[in-house]
Amino acid sequence: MDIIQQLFPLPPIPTLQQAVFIPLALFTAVCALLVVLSPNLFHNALALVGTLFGVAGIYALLEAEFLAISQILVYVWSISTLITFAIMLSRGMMFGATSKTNKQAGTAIDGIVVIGFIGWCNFVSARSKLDVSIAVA
Amino acid sequence: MNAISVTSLGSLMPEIILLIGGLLILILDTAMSEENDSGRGYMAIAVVFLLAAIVPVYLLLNTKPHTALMVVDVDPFAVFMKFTIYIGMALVAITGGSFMNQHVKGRGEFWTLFMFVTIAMSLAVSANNLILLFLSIEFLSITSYLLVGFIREDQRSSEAGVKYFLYGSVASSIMLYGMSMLYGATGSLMLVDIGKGFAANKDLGTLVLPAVLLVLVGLGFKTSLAPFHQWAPDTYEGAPTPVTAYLSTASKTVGFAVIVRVLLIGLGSFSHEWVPILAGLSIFTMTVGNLVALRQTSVKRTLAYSSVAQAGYILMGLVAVVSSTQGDLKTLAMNGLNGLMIYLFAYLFTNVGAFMVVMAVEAFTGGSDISAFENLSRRSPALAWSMFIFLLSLTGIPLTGGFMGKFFVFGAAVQHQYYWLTAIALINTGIAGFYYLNIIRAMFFGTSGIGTYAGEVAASGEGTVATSAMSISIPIQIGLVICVIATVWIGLYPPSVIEWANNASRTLLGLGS
Amino acid sequence: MVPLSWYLVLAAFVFSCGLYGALVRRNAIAVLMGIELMLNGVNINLVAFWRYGDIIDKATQQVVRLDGQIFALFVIAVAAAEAAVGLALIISIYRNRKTVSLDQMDLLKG
Amino acid sequence: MQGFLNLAWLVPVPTFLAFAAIVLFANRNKTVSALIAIGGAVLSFLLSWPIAFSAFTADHFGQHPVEAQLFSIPTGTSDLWIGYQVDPANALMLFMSSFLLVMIFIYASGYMTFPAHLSPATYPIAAAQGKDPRYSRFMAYISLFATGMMGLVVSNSLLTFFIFWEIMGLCSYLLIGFWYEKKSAQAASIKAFMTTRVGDVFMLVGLMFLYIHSQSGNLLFSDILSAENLHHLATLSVTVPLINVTVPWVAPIAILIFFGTVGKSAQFPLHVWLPDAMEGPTPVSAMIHAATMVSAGVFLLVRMFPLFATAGEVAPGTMHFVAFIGAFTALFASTIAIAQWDIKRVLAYSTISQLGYMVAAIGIGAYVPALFHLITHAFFKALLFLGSGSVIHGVEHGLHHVHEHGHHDEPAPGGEHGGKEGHTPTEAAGHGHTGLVIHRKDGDLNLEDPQDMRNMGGLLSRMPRTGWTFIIGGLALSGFPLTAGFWSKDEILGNAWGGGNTLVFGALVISAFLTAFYTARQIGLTFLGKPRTEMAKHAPESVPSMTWPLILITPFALLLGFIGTPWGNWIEGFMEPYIEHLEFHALHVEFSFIPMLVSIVVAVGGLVAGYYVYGQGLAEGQVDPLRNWLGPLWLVFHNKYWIDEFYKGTVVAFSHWLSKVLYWFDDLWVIDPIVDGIGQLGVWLARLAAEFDRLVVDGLVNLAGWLSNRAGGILRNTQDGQVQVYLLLLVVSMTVWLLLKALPIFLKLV
Repeated sequence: MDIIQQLFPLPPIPTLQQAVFIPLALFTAVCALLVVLSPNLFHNALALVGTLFGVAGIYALLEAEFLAISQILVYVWSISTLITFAIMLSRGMMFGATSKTNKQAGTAIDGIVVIGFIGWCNFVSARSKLDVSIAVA
Repeated sequence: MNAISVTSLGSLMPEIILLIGGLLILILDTAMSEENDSGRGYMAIAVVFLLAAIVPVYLLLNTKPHTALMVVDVDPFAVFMKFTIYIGMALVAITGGSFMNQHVKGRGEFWTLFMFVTIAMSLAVSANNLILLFLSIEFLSITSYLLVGFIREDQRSSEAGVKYFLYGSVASSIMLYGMSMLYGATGSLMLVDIGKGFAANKDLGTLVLPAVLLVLVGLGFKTSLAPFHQWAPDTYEGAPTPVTAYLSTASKTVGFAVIVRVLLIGLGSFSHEWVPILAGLSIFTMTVGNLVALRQTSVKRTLAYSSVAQAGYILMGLVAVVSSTQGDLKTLAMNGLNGLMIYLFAYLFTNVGAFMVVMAVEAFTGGSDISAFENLSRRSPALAWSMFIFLLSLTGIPLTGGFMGKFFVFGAAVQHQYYWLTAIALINTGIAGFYYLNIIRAMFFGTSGIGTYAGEVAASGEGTVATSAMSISIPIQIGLVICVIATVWIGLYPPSVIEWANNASRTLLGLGS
Repeated sequence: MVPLSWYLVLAAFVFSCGLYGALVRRNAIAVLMGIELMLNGVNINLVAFWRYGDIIDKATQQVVRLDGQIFALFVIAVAAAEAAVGLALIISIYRNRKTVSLDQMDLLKG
Repeated sequence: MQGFLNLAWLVPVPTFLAFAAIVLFANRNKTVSALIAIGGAVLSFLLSWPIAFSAFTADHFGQHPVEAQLFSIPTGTSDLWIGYQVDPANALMLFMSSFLLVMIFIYASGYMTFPAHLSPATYPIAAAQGKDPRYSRFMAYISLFATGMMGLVVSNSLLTFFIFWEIMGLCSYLLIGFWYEKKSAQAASIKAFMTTRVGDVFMLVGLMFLYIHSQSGNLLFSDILSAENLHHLATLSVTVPLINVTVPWVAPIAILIFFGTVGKSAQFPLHVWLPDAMEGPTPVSAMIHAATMVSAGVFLLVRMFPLFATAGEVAPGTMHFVAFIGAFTALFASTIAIAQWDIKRVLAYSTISQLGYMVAAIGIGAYVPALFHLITHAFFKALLFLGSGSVIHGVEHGLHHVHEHGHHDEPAPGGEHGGKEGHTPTEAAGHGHTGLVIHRKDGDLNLEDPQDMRNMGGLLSRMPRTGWTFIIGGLALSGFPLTAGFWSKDEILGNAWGGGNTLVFGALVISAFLTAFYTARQIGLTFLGKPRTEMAKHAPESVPSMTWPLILITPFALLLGFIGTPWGNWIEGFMEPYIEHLEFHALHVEFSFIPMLVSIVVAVGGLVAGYYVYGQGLAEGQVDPLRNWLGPLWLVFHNKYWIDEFYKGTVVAFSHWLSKVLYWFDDLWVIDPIVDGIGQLGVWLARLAAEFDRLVVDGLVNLAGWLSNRAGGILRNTQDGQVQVYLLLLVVSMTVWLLLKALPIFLKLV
């Protein structure tokens, strides 16, 4: 239990930034899940636009305003349009009879859990080093 | 901080020349109507500018290491790699140009992209920070995706393009993730600073290992190291053969140059982490490449797998650079890195030549299956003998460039006491002999007893029946002659190339010249 | 202040989602979307590391280094180019074969 | 005369030019190709002999051998020199090789007639000319082969030596598979290439070690074999991985280089390629077996002898190993040879056995005798091979004659058959003749096989020149007193005796006896008695371009030994200064009559025993007496084929045969138990060895091939064209890797 508390110390009251971050992150994450899980290609594209907006919000939260604007301009306006355009162009493929995913979902999840694990390692070490230095500053 | 100075312009002269060439083609292309154009003019411009770019590169070969425009490292290692790449691209342009002009529609676009992809490679080998590195590699990749899928009417070409694209994008995203970790750990994007940061703070090891792994995925994809090689055979087979030729040589050279730079400069202090990984990759790559090549019936595909296997041998050079357990690197003639460079240089001519032969045969018979090579020695002795020399070089027979490369790489591995690695590599060269010999057998001996009457008579050298003699165009002849001469010349131990490689490797390793 | 680790977890999550999409979706365009997700994940990582890194000059209290942001900006640009090229390739194969299902693209194998 | 010595680097040039000229210009004209090839060889000969004789005649030549560098190659910190050298050892090689190559070239120009396994309808023009369709190509290949050999002889560094060595390997592959229409030839060529390559890889590793650990920084013989460098290597120690034994570096280097010889000179266990190499045209066999390739292996040992001598001083096991391999091979191969039917195959095993002699001689330190035997053996073995080629040619002609005149019954279909009774499968298979196959108790017999000695007999009267020269060569091989082989073999035996190597001496003596025995058997079966087949009856003498080389080689086979008699040992006198010059220690023994007497007794004894058994040839259909003595009789009675014979009305012949069997049965037990005791042992050993080859060696080769093929297949299955499967494999391999590497870190963190 010590370890867990040490790694995930829950701050008693969220600060204002945290209060903004949590819903924003949840929104981004849910949209990201929808991008890959929803069987409807059109919904995928909408969810992608949602994710991109969410990420732009994260940038803003990180005080990278210029980047947030670029994200909206480049991604949301150009890439999403491009993708939607492509979907329209090949409309027929949206309504195929077969499954939307191939058979390797299970193995893929196993692998990705490990990749997530890398992210976690990343987080642990970064935490031990960077959080401390920020706290000092 | 006067970034743009005369010296930096001089150091960047090769890229500038290429850029001018590319833009010239682009302008001409927009100005001229496409229908009437044979594309020969573009090809000529491309070749002239590529050759023109070789001149400043040649002059820079023994340059002192310096930085141009803050982000471009110009040192002998980068220049040697550029030299290799330009020669390869020029050879591809000369020999493959007319093939591409025949088969593609947007000829101006093709040649523009061809010039730009060369610039991308050129920048990638001398990038000294992660941004330029990522940008130039992505530029190279994206342009290559287009070139692979350039023959849109051909299903195989487009399929190869899509596969290459998807695999490449995922691989480079993973690599980018790794780069972001490197950035997070050291707070810098400059390779030198990353190296210093890691050297100063050994505790960062937990971040480094996944980062190295993720970065190696992207670079391993570029160099087709197993298990990141699987795109290669499909792409090489489906792509237009000239594109295959540069993907398997110049593009691979870039991959190795970047691996060397990132690992030695950025992660040099963690060599104990990545040397075992590289050694394992090397063994796995050569074994997988050779074993699967044994089962192929298409010569183009066999060469694709052989190119995978060769990447494994080349990687040995990098493994042997570091953790020298015996003696001082300064006194060793083979420091591994120079072997890697000589190998890449020799391999360039050999492989471009081999793919050119495949292209010529394809153009004549419409396929690259081994049966298309049956009795090639009778239909076109010149092609057959050139292929013979290329295959000998790939096998590593003395007096060919391939032997020199193997000699230096294996020698370095032995010097550094990687006996197991060397032993496995030697076993692998034995296995490889089988399928190379198989092509030679098909070309010279045909299948036993199945040869056609006409072919047999022509074979016995007495025939008046010359039904199936093949003619090859002059550009291909020129290209093949250059490749054969270069392959044999490197096999004869050319002092200049070896000195360049020595100088470059010693400079990069900081050994003093 | 939000801890750095929160951003990193979010980044890893978005990246993993994208990778999952790239691995399992049959539709090439859906795979392309997965790749975009991966790149966005990386970008969150980069910007977060930038923000929490050593970017403030102690004397002037000004932001002096922008490299993480610049990298992220370039990644966005590259992603745009990649999407354009990818769509071009996918549409070209769609014209040839009337499908964008990846498991039907197996002319080249073995 | 001394001026010639500086021309040594020119020696390989003419043949190479001939190769280039034939490939580039003359490949359409067979006669011109042959003239160019012979011209190249003659030029090379005209350069070599003056060089050799100016070396022979110079005073104390060994003290100041000629060595010079032509050009250098930088390797970063040091230079690699390429040049040439002439010293007593390679002067002798020049003398031998250049002459034999000319003879073989001339012989080949006559030998390469239209081969029987091809259909004349396919090659109408070549058939009309009566020459092989790829005659010019053959000439080009053998020219390149000669270049390899001559270059190897004059090279002054181990690196160039190795390059020429590999060129020869490549040519042997091309030449053994020359008649690639025959499956067996294809298989044999690949087998030869791959087997020798195994040895070469070891050698290359040894070479690298030598380069790395030498002080000189180059591979010049004069530097790496200098006393200081050898001393350096002898003091520098290494721990061999796996077995954890610390030895001086010189020992593993010597062993690794020795493996090059094992491959090239067909020593046990890499001897398997050489008998199969018989699939090539006979001139190729003569080149491989006498003048060039296998000699190169022994020559390597001679060249590197100072290294081996040093290794023997500091790690005696090295030399014992060499001696053991040599002596074992000598004995082992000679036992196989006594139970073979193919005329060339007997010679092939005989070559392996004689090479074993030389290797054993090196192993016991007998440097000069090894070189001496190398030279004499080259001459008489070339003679024997060319003779056997002439015999085969004649018998083939006889076969054509028979076919044209319809003396023979309809040939039965199915020429390929696997031997069952102690023959390796490849032996009988695929000579391309579709003759009637008889399953005999002593091995299947193809009645139209021109290489099977059972189809010969009495050829001496039909082919007198071939016959007499062959008999002289055979006497030299068996060490009949006063012939060349006698003196050189006696030197080796004398050294083994004098050096106290009793085991080696014993093995070599037994092998000498067997050698004499199978030589007598071969001569008896081939030339003596009466012709056993129609084709033997109609075999004509070969053309002059084939018989003259035989006649010209004969004097050497007879008389060359007199350069090394124990009483006036010119060759030792010639080599002595060189040994002093290089400061190494070769075995030097006092002359003793005992080994010489033993040598005479076994040689004459073997010949007499062989003559006693086979002197009258065999009767038609008669089984090898040795085999009979062993064969369980009931097999004969219950064997379907023998009943067939019976039905065909050969009751009389059968009874005759039976009575002979019984007669021999008595005789063997009562009169000559020794001969046949050894015979029995030999046959069993031969069968054992053949089974070993078939089951273990071939089995391992096949297993390795099968495994790599399977593994390739499995790996290939993952390459199913689905890009997402590729990506998944990428992710999975990353995962595995992380689990292996990152887990410990994670646990440490927690």
